Parts: sequence; C-alpha cells; structure tokens
Amino acid sequence: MLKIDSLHVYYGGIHAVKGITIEIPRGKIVTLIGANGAGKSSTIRAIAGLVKHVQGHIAFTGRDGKETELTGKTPETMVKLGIAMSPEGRRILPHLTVEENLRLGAYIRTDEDGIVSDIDMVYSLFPRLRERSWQRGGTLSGGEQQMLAVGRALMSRPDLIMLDEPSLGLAPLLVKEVFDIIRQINSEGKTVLLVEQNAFAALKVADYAYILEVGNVVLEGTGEQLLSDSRVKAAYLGG
Amino acid sequence: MTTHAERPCALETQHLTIRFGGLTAVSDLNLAVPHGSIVGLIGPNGAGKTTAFNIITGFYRPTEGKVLFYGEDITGRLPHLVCKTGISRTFQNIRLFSNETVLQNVMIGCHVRQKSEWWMAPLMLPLFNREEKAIRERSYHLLESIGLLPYANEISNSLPYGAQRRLEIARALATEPRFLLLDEPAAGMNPQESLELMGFIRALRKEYDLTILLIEHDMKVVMGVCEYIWVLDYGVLIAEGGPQAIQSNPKVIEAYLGEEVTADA
Amino acid sequence: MSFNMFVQHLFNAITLGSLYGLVAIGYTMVYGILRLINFAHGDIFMLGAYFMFFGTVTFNLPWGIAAVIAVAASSVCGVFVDRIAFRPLRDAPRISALISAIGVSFLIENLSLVLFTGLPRQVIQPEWMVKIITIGEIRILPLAIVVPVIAFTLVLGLLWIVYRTKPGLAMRAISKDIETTRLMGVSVDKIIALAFGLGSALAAASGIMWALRYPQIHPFMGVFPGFKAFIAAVFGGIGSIQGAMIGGMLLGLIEIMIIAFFPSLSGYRDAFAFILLIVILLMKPTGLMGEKLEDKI
Amino acid sequence: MNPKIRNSILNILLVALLGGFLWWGERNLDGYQIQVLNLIAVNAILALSLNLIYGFTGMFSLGHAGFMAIGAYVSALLILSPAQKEMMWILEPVIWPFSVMQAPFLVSVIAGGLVAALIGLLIALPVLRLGGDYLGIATMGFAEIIRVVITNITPITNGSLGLKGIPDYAGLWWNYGWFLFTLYFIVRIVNSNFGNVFKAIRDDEIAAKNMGINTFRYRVISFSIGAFFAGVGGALMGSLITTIDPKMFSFLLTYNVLMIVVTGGLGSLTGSILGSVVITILLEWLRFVENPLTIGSFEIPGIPGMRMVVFSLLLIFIILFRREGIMGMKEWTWDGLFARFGKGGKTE
Repeated sequence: MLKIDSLHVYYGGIHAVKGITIEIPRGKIVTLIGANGAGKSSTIRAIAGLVKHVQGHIAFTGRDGKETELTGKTPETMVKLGIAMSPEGRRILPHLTVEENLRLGAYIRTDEDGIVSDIDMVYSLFPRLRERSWQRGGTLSGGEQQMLAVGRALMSRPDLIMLDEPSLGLAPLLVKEVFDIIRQINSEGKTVLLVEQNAFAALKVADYAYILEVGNVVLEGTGEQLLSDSRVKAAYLGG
Repeated sequence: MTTHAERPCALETQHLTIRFGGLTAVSDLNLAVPHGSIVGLIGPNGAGKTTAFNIITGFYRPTEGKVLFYGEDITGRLPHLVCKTGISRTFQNIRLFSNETVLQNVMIGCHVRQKSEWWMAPLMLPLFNREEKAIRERSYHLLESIGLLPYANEISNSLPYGAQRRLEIARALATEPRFLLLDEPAAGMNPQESLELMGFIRALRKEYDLTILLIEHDMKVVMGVCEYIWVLDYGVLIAEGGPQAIQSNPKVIEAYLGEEVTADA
Repeated sequence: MSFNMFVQHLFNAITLGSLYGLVAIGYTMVYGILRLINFAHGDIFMLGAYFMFFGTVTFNLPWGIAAVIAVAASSVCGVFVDRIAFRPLRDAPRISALISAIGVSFLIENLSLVLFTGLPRQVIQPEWMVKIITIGEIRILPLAIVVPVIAFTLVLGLLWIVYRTKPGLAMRAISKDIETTRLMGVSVDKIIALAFGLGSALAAASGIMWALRYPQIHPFMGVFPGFKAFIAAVFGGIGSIQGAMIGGMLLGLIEIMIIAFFPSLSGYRDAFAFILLIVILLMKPTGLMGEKLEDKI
Repeated sequence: MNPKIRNSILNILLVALLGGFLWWGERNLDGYQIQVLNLIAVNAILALSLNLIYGFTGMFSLGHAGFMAIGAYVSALLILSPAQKEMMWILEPVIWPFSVMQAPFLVSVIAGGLVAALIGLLIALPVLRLGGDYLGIATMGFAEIIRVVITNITPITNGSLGLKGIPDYAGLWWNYGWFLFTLYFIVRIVNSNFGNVFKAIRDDEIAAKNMGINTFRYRVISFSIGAFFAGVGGALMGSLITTIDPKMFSFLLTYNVLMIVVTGGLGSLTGSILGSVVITILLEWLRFVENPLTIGSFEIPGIPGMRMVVFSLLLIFIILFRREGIMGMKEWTWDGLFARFGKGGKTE
C-alpha cells in the first residue's frame, strides 16, 4: 500500500533520515520503533508532506489501485488520497470543543450525514468522548486527548492511519487501552503505521516492525521475532 | 553511593517543583552533584529534564524548592547572573548566534567576564584595546583546544552539525564556568561521533576543572561517561544510581521500553 | 455637563467606537493567524469610502447598492494584498512581512493620491440619516443609531461564520496550530485569504459609515483610524473578535469622553490612543480577552 | 605591510579624498546638487543610527521621526536668535528660558542629540521589555505622542506653525563632519566585542542571556545611542532646510529611513551608506515624475504622489525579491577588497 524507497530527510543542518526503505502492506499494522532522534517522526512527517527537504520515493497505492508519488506533496493531497495522521503530542486544538475537533478531522468531506454517523462511531469507540463532546479540547486529560486525536484521524475515513507516539506521556493503563484501540481499528480494515518509543507494546500489536537508529533501519522483522531479540533492548539502553 | 557523597557538592536542588497551569512538569526533584563529577539526567521524552535545566539556569522560576550552587542559594536568579555565578549550558536544539562567525560566538561568551565598558570603544582607551585583544586571543585559544580553529572565520550556521555542537560547548566554556549543563550533546551524532564526544567530555572536565551534568538520550553515551545518573519520568525522580544499577533497574526499563517488559523479562 | 449633553456624547462615542471596532476585527483576525500587523488594513478602510463615493457620485447608484459593491470591491482588494505582498513571505522572518505591509500601505495611499487626487471629496449623506431627531431633550442624528446597529449586525454575521461554518472552524483552528490544521486537509492559504476578505469587508463597511458620519474623504483618511483600531485590537486582546469590538468601543468612549470633560485636552486627542496602547502593552500585553503566547526555550 | 596600518592609511586617504571632493563640490556644484549631497550625509547619519538599533540589535523601532523631531526642535531653539524668536511666536509668546537661550551650532546639535538620547532612554526603559512588532508599534506610538506634544506646547515650539528661518549653518563641512563622526563611533562599537554582544541579542536573545549578557541593559544602550544620532540627524536636517513643523516628522520620515536601511542591508554599515546615496538620489530623481513635463508643445501635467508610488513599489520589490538588500549583512572592507583583487585574481 505504501512503499518508501531510500528516503532521506534533512532538518535544519541535520540529516535525520538516511536512506531508509520501508513497506506497509494493506490491512497490516507496521511499526517504526527506536529511541529519540532515531528518525521515526521525520519519516512519517515526510509521508505527510510536512518537511521540505526530502529525497527518495514514497509511493502510495490507493483503493483504486492507482499509485501516487507522495514526495513533495502537501498534507492536503495526503488526506485526499486516504491517509490520516495523528501527530506527535496529540496536537488537539485546545480552544475547540471535542466535537469541533472531530469535525475538523472530517474537513475534506461534504457528506454531512456521513460525518454525523462517523462522529457517532468515534463516540461509541471512545464513550468518554461522548460525555465530553461540548468540552474544550484543552480541558481533557492526556488519555482523553489521545483518544480524540485517534478519533479525529479516523474522521476523514482514511485507508491508512499514521499514529505518531500515541502512548507518549500516558499512564500504563491508558497505554494498554490505546493499543487495544489500535488493534480494533486495524481489525475493522484500516492499515496502521505506528511510530513508537514504547517498543514492547508496539511490537506486540505489530505485524511487522522496523527498528531505527540514527536515521537508519538497523533491524526489521515480524513483531514476534523482534520481541525475542536481545538487540532490541540494546538499541534502547545502550547494551 | 559513598564515593558519590564524599566530595563537596557543586550543585544541589532541594524539592524543586514547577507547575505550569495544572501540569506539574517537575516534582520534588532532589539532585546533589558532587564537585568534579560527570553525571546524567535521563528519562523519556517529556519527562521534565530540560525544564529542570531551565530552572537551574534561571529561565524559569520554580514553584517550590531551591537551587544551591556551592551552598549559595541561586533560586530565581536571572539567567545572565546565573551565568556570571559560573553555570553555563548548551541547548537541546543548538542555539548559536547563527549570523556570527565561529570566533565571534566564542568572543560573545567572553563578554560576561569583560571589565571595560561600551563607551570606551570610541575613545580607544588603551585599557579597552588591551582587553579586546586578550579576549580575541583567548577565543582563538579556546577554538584551538576544541579543534575548531580552522573554522574561526566561518559563519557559525554553515558548520557541520557536530561542529556546531562543539562550538556551543566552546562558547559555554568562554564564560569561564565551574559547572556545565549539556542538553543532549550527542543528538544527531552517529556512533563514531558519539564515541568521540565521550572522550571530549571527559577531557573537558579535566582541562577546565568542571563539574558536568548532562541530559542525553543516547544511552551508550550516558552509560559510558556518567558516574551517577538520575532518571525522571513525568517530572518525578524514579531512580538514581550508578550506570550498572540504572541499566538493570526495572522501573527504568519500564519507563523506556514500556510496561510489558516486566512480564517478559 | 448636563445629562442631555452626556447622552449625546455617549451616542457619539458608541458610533465612533463601533467604527473602530469593525476595523479592529480585521487586525485581530490577521494577527491571530499570521502574527502580522497588516498596516494596509487602514487603507482598505479608505478604499471602502472611496468606492462608495464613486458608486454614488460617478455612477449615480443608490446608496445601499453602492455600499454593497464598495464592500465587495474592498474585500477583493484585501485578498489581493495578501496574495501579492504577504503570501510569498509566509516562511520569511515576520519582520519582512511587516515591512512589506508598510510598503503596501504606502503604495495604496499614494496610488489613491494619484488616481483620486489629494483633494478632499464630499460624500453625499442620505438626508434621513442626518436629519436630527429629538427624543425628549436629547437631539441625535439617526446615523448615531444606524451605525452601531449595522456594525453589530455585521459582527454577529461574522461570529456566525467563524463559529458556525466549516471555513470558520478551520480559521479558528489555524490561529492555534497551522500544522495540525493542514494535517486535517485544510488548505491554509484559502482560509487565510478568507480571513483577509472578511476583515477587509468589515473595514470597508466601517470606512463607508465613517464617510457618512464625517463626510469628507481623502487618501490618508485611513491612517489614524487604522492605528487606533489596531490599538483597540490590542486593547481587546489580539486574536479575539469580541475583544476587538469591545476594545474599539472603549477606545471610542475614552476619546470622546476625555474631550467632553476636558475640552482643553482636545489638541492631544490623537495621543490618547497611543498612550493607552503603551499603558496596555506594559500592564497587560495580552489585552482584555487575549490569551498568552508563550516563548519556547 | 601590516594590514592594520595599511587599512588606517587607506581610511585616511579615503577621508582626504572625500574632503577634496567636498572642497571641489562647494565651488563647482550648483545649489541643488549641494543640497542633495547634504541630504545624503544627513540620511546616512539617520540610517546608521537606525541600523544600529534594528539591524545590529534586532529591535524593530519605528520611532526615528520622534527623535529627529526632538533633535531638530532643541537645536533650532538654540540657534535661533532671541529677536527671531520674539517675532515668530504669534499665537503665544515664547517662554523663558527658551526665549533667551542661544548657543553655537556645534553645541546646539550635541544638545539636540543628548535630549533625544535622554528621551530615548526614558522610552526605552518601559518599552524595550516588549519584543518584535509590538515594540515597533509602541515606538511608533511614542513618536506620534512626541509629535502631538510638540504641536501643543506652543509657548516652546510655536505649535503647528513650526519654526522658520532657522540659520542654515548645516553646510557640507558640518554635515559630512557629523557623518564621519557617526560612522567612526558606530564602527568602533560594532567592531568591538560590544558589537558582538548587540548582534548576539539580535540573533538569539535567550542564548544571549545564557551567555551572561544583560540583554535589557544592552538593548537600552543601543537604543539610546541610536536615539542620540537620530537627534543629531534631525538637528542637521532642521538647519539644512531652515523650516520645521510638527507635520514634517510624521511616520513617513521614519519610513524613509527604514527604506534606506533595508535597501542597504540590515546589519551592514557600508550598506546603509550606500543605501543613503542610492535612495536620496533616487528620491530626487523621481521628482521629475511629479513635475509638469513639456515635450514639444505638449504639456504633461505633473502627477503628485507618483514619486511615493514608485518608492513604495520599490520597497515591496526589495522585500519580496531581495530581502537582504544590497549588502546583506556583509560589509565592504579593505581586507575584502584586497582579498578579491589584490592577490592577482586569487579568488575564494
């Protein structure tokens, strides 16, 4: 569904991603894990079209089987093609209500009925958001904000949903909940690209994983393979 | 722990707490950094490490608690006065004076110890000229010792990334600090550069008689260079100890790798 | 001062204040999104008045139609200014955009000077608006009622757009977090253009009513109302539409009342707003309704 | 030869050359041309001072016209003779001690600068806590307040009538003398470590504080020095055109100076000088579009305002297409010149 071929990303003076190649098959959960500064976020920001200096190829194949090159495109193109992204740090708009945040996620859509029913769908996925639908985003707790961010990403009815550090700053119980949701979203037919620091939780849900270290893929394999690999721990704690 | 407490304390924080609105970014942080040591402050993203640096260097005023520097209470002292006291730092996202040359960056660091006044410049007072000359020479000397002399007249933002990090340290050294805070000095460096950085940090301590506190994500660097480590998570100190103890501390592993490791390990 | 006089001054103040408020809204919307002081905004105010003048005098259009056309034309001008002078500078240092804004302001003023000449023009006031009516002892111009009513209607319309429509939602989102809003598929440039368009429309409406109230127009008539409206926007809390309107009202009130109570200070009239500005900036830079913008270290 | 000595000799030669040119110009150029030369010098003083504030210290100040007004009024009050003053104040008589004050030109210009610097200092203390465009608006506000106050304190300033018949002492020698002094003073500061400190504040205020720089103090210093020279420029301007009134010191004047600085290059002193030459001549040359033009028997009427139209278009073009101006942040130096041409085409 999404093929990334020798991608390079430059940030200020930094060569953040140094030629990584990644493949995301339709219907799977793929995760990029690695310590801070490994280049995970830069990779998905490149897919979204948020960074300027990008080399390499990012090819997205939509539902209709047409392949589109994503490098050099804007985020709008990405959304229209059927990719949604929940950015790092959740980035809930604090002054908008929960419902408005969700509506913003559905910005490109014009089918009011569909939007209403999707909002309802998100609420049934996250009942706590329904209770808070008129509350401002900024008043939600961290976990609720994360749920809202995931829900917001679902609102554009994407085929591929990219989640940047959804467990960041969440208490362990909530982390578990977030990963359960990811599994559920996936089982409903959405492809998921997950960027995580929380390696073990990510590996447990992922079909396939790439471990990044200073801009390179150092290890890849299925979730189970990597879970039992001692090098994973080394990549984090310096052996 | 015993060797740790024997030397006099360079920097100490007591019950340091800061709240932004409802969020407690740093909560009851107690650090005691012995004179002459290299120590680390680590933790996952958003744990409050940089916030702690910002409090120590006077950019934030703590909600509660104290910062002591060689026994002197410097809590809430303005940043430029903190620098004068002898604490200098680098920044996570390099903050060089980007339009200035490498040499000028270091000379700016020398300013805090400069005795002459601005109005002496147009008067060409001999005292002033002598001091300017001395600053220039000292800056060249610093650049030489740090290996940046060939770049002296380059504009600082044209330097390679690693060199910019070193220049930031050189600039911090120009303020003649006794205590150096390094915020992710290895960020964006490859393993080879990180290795060199470790040697460099050790050499710095020796040559300039410094005490060094660093924040770092690259665990190879932290474990390789720090004698003692504090681990923050959600603004709370969850562990402290030597590198070995930290590496095998289940709480730390959990903070970094996620909770499920305890079941798997 | 007699009560009657006071009420008359009050009406004057509300008229003036709502005119400032309408202009202030444009500043606050653009600043809220781009952190840019659009110096050319006061000149859009002036253009509105001139378009109105040409509509009624040159083309003999009825008052209402001329006004609508003038508002629309000025709105287009506002969007055009953004397209030419600000959009190319989105990634540039903000100060560049500010200098560009000053340049555009001078360009519009001097181009108007060339095209419309520097002679002050007399605007035709519809008779019913300037026929003084007496309520009890109080003598007021119908204009002093019409202007605030129209102004408040326009503001309510704007609030409806901002709080009840999809582009309005995007506009509010952009003012806090451009990047995230882009991730939702919003075309930021279009929304910014919309903000310029709406702000300019309100400024033009204000210019038209200003010309009806003070019926002499000239190419530099927008300079001082522009400055003062910006001050009103800062006063109300930059980024807040309601704040801009309240700030405008208070500024109008302060100006009229100081002169009413201390006629000897009337020479300093133009200084009040600036003094107020400096006091606000020093006491409460976020204004009455604004939120704090934080620096990141 | 030691480059330092070489540069000093070359600088002296350059000044001598300038002196020679002025001596020649005084005898051979017509009044209008001399006036343009004078304006170049005064504009250069103003541009250098604004560049110190904005280009080197990063404070977006739009208050230059206010300081110029102070300089011009203080100096004019000192060089006008008591008899002239008694004649001029029609609405209200001029009050003591302004009625009897009189001083030589040099003293009056210095006084103009000092009063401007003092007011600048008083403004700086509260206003420089602000940053960015708020600072711009606040300084502009102060300039307007200064103008309104000058309009209203008739017993001192003759109100909106302004001052006429100011002695025209400010000839080529005075103007270029002050220009050279301004240049020397600012160059010495900018090239010292204090210049580096100013630039550090401009580039990154947080890092500057972290380097032990009392940023507020140095911002105030830079602002006051800038205000001093703006006052000097205003004083010379008053004596040069012999008539001043409050309207003259509107925002437009600040804008002209800003235009010169931006054209020359923010943070480049040689750029400011170059900008003064280019913009002053351009502005004079543009007058022709405003004057009636006769071609054969046709008379094309002048278009008032056209000059400023072209001028503002120019500013917009510069900002859109060459934001760094003529020189960027670079300086024209002897060393640079020798590096390029002196060593037989050895280029970098």
